[in-house]
Amino acid sequence: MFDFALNNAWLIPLLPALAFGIITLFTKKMIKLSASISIGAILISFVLSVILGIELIGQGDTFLEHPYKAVVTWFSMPGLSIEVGTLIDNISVMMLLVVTFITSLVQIYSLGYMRGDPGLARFFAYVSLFAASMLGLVIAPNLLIMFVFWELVGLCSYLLIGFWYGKISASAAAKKAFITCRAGDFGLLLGIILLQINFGTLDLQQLSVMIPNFTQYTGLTAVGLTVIAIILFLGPMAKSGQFPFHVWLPDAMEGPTPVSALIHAATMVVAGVYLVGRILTLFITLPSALLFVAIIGAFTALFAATIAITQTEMKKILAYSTISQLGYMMLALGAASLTASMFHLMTHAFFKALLFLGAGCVLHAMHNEASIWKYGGLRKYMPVTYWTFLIGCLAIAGIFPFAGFFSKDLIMEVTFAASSLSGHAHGPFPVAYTVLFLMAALTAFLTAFYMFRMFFICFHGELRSKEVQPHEAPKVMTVPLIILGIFSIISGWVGWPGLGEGQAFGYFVRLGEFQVMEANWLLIILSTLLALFGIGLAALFYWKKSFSPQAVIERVPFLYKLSYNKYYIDEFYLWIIHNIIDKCGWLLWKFDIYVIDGIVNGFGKMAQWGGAVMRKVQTGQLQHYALIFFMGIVLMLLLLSFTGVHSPAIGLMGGAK
Amino acid sequence: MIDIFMDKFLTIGLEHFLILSGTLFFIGLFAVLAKKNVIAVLMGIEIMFTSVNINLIAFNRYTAAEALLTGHVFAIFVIALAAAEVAVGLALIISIYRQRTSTDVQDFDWLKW
Amino acid sequence: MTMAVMFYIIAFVTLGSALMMVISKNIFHSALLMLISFIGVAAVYILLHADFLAAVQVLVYAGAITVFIVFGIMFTMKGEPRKTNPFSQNAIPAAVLILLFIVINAVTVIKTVWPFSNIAPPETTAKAIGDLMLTKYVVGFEVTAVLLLTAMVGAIVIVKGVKKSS
Amino acid sequence: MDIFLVWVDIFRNWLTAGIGVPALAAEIFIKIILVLIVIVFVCCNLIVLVWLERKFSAFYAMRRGPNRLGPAGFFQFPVDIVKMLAKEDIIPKAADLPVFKTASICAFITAILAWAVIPLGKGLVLEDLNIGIFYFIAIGSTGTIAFIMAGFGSNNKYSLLGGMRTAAQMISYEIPMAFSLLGVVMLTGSLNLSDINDAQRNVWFVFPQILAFLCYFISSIAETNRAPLDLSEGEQELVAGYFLEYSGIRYSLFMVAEYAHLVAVSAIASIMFLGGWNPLFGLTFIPGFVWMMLKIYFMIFLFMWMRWTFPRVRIENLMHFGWKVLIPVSLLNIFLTSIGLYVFQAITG
Repeated sequence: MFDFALNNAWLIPLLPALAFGIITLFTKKMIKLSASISIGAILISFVLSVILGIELIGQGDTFLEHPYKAVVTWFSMPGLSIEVGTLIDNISVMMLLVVTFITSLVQIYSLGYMRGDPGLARFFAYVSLFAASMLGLVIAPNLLIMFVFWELVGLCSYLLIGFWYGKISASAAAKKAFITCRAGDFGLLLGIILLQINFGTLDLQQLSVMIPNFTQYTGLTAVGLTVIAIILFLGPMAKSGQFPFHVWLPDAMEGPTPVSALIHAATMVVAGVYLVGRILTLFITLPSALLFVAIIGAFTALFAATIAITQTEMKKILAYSTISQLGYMMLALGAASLTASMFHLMTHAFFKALLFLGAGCVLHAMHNEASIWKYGGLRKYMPVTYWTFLIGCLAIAGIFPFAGFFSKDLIMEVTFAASSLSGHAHGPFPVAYTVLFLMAALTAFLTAFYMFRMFFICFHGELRSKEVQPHEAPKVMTVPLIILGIFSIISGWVGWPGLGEGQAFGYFVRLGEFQVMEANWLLIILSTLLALFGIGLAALFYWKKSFSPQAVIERVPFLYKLSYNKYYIDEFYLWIIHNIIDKCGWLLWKFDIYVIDGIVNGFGKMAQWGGAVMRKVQTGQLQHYALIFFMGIVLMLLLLSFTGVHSPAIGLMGGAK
Repeated sequence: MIDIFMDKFLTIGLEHFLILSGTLFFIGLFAVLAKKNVIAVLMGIEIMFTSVNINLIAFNRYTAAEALLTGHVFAIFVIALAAAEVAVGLALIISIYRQRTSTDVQDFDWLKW
Repeated sequence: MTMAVMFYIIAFVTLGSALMMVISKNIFHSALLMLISFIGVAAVYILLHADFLAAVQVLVYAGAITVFIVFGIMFTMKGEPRKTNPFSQNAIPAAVLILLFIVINAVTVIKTVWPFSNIAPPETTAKAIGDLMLTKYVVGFEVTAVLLLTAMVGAIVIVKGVKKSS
Repeated sequence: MDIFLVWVDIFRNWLTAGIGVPALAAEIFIKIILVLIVIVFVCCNLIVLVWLERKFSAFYAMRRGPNRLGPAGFFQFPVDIVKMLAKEDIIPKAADLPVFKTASICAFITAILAWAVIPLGKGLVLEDLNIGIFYFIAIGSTGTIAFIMAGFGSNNKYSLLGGMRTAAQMISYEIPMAFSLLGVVMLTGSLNLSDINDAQRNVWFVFPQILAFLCYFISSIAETNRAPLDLSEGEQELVAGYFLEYSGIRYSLFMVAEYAHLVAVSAIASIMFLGGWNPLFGLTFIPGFVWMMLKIYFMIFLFMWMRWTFPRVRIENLMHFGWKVLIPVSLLNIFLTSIGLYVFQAITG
């Protein structure tokens, strides 16, 4: 069974792809059949992943040391050989599990959420295609294949954000997401090409062997490789919504809520994190690059959290929290800890999917009313959603014993370990990491605050909107919520400090040697306190109403406006586009019209003129051609007979000597 | 000198036939190159065919290594070919004439466009 | 001597009628002059002891091809007969070219030393030709037969057109 | 035996030895005289034939025919000739003069040229060519062009149509004619007319080659443009066909050509199929020349019988018959002949 699953791991992405094909080609008209096909395909993939997962856990770190690789050569030329196939190790299997699990749940949830939508078959087709691409990305054996699926994932994101293409904002958001990601993908492709040029291979395993000793294999200096790493990192930055490419992610909430849950919270956006994790060796080799990643991650985390405080739409807040959490993951990677990053990736996937799906329930109940200020007191109308949402909020805030507590604590811990505060810092930039650590701590506080701000506004108090009568979501939507809630609680326990070999998450998913993690009580207490403080503050402001948030706003209107308007990043970008890029474009347009077109038209004119001259020769009269032909013969004859060349031709013609 | 020339002139040999056939050939070629009417062109081609046959037979008569009539056989093949050619050629001319109501080769300028 | 006289008479008739054929402004006259030229060529064959070929020449060229061409002329002729066969614009360059060709040909032929064997021609050419055709050149013979059939079918199809049935 | 050749030799000796004419000139002179003799012979035949034709037509139409001049109106035609020669030679204004004028001469010449190879007895021939029968066919095919010339030169629509009909008809019927003669050539293995004649000492080829004989007979009717296959004249629709515009001596030349052709075709038929000058029933005391003439006139009788018995066919029937019946039949004859030859050779070894 295991061998079958291992040998046929390619089936895991293929089945959803097949589902996509079948739905698009044949069953588009039959919505229920399409949904069944899609869900059936992803469930089979899930089962296969579970089989793989169980066996891998049983095998310990065998597969981490010796990944299973099944490839065939796709194409091969001197200096470049690309293989397609599967690379199965613990990290990819973990991702497979997460992706298939979340996708299955989201698809089931969508049955309820998307009920009655005319494009449901299309929706399932897209989701299947997305699942196929994401799973393909996860098990890709080399960077090029990864890039291919990476782009496919981006395409699916585009399709799903713009799912309701009738809405102008949706299609605009889709384009924004696509274009922003493309900007980063350019860097990624450039990085991949540079790696290929320098190392002659894109295979992940070979790269991880070659990169630590890059001076042996290439003529690159550390600076050069750092540049390559940072260029490469642009792709993950865009995909994972890191500053300054984060602008697309909040807008992506225009898509259906299950899509937001699936793609823009749990799976696709972590592709960047996953990719960096895959080639973390590259960054670990280069401390500056690592620091860059960490700075970007920590800054993004803090930055997004400050924006999230003032937002008024549930999904926007969740989107910014996603950006923030992705920043955490990047920070963990920047602290050279694959374990922490992947751990947070997994737990985040569960509780963020939970939160989004809960938000979906709320939106469903409130008839797509966006502003949270219209909500209130939803607790008594939809208890299941309330409780599961509470679990999600607690998890993201990092309260023991929820999943977020463990993963976030691990991130704090690895960052702390790299900082000068820990006393025995390893790495060349302890001071910088200290700042980063402080930023992460502040972010933890802010996270707790804004999550519970939203939570209290939505679920407590009185219902402010008078038009709607909220109701609990149907079973098909609440059951996935409950399942995710359970996972949001228990999934963190695999990271319990002190778990040893064969038990701890860090044993299965790691880079380098396994170390039993010791609980740093100081940090645990600090982060818990920060979270509790944030929660408490939120409760004071929005539940007990002890203080008025309005008063705070009036005290610092500038900061509020800055945060509310997302630091005017979008406007800044628009300004750049309008004033700089458009002007450059105008300039290039003129250049194109007058210079390039002039040259091209000049060639055309030359050809026309030449043709006009030459067509005089081409009379179309066979006799003219024959006449000229025979004139040529006469010339040849005269030439041959007067030059006295004894050529075979003259011999053929009669042998004049 | 004149004796030799007269001797050459009066003793009919291979050269005479070759020059005759060559001249005939080029007269046919002249018709092909310089006549407007496509049937005249066809007639020129026929003249060229015939003159080639003179060559074949003259060579067979004067330079054949053995008393074989290979040249004659080939002349017959050429004649058959000429017959086939004139049949197809006239068929083409008539079908073109039906379309264009002209036999002027200068009207047959489809090669141009 | 007799041979020379006959040769020059025949050559004169042949070439003269061929030249007149080209020069003539009446296409029908051209066809008749071509016929005379063909008969002259048949006479040349007789000079070359190729009596069978002379008969073939008369039969095929004079009897069949000329009649075909006259048929073609009659199918396509219109307007004043005296203007049916004009020269085109490139007559003068063509004439110069042809003169050059004739001169070059004559010079080449005269200057070349030909390998003569001068074996006496066989008395009955018909039998010898038949033997050769059906033994050594039987493939060519058959191919020619197929070619003639193809040409006949092709000519009929081109002129009659293919009926678009069914 | 060859009394004709003996006479020629005597004459040649008299010229060269007696008068002292150079050999070449004597030869040319003799040839010219011989050609004239042949022409005179043909013309003499013509007189008889025209008379015969008139009598036959009268007989078949149950009339009397010419009966005023001479015995049974025999001198009617000579008088006609005198009238014709005396008539004005009318040439249409729009006619293509050179073509119009040469057409009748060409017709006459091509008809006479065929006589160069036709032997009327042993050695009684102008030139006993090796390829005699082939020569006959080749010359016969050139006759076509004269009719086209006449039709075109007259610049008359009826004439042109008549000329084209003649050409189409003659070209079509040349093929079965040649093919039917090919059977005989296969049996004898020679193209020489004398050889073919000699090969029929025991059996006439009309018996083994009956199919060929029928083909030849029908196609020679078409070749000579005689009823019932005289589409080119077609009085009803084409007035008189290609010689519509001719009158006087030019018209008479066409007449002479037609009858010369008729006699030539009959002579070939008698040589190829009826044993030529081989005597019948061993009656060797009658000269070969007489036998030959008897057979020729028998053939002419057949032609005339055909002419005055059958109505004229339509042009498409004529072409269909030529291409779809006569050619296949003549090909079949060649096929059967070759099989017969093979079997015969196999039997006799």
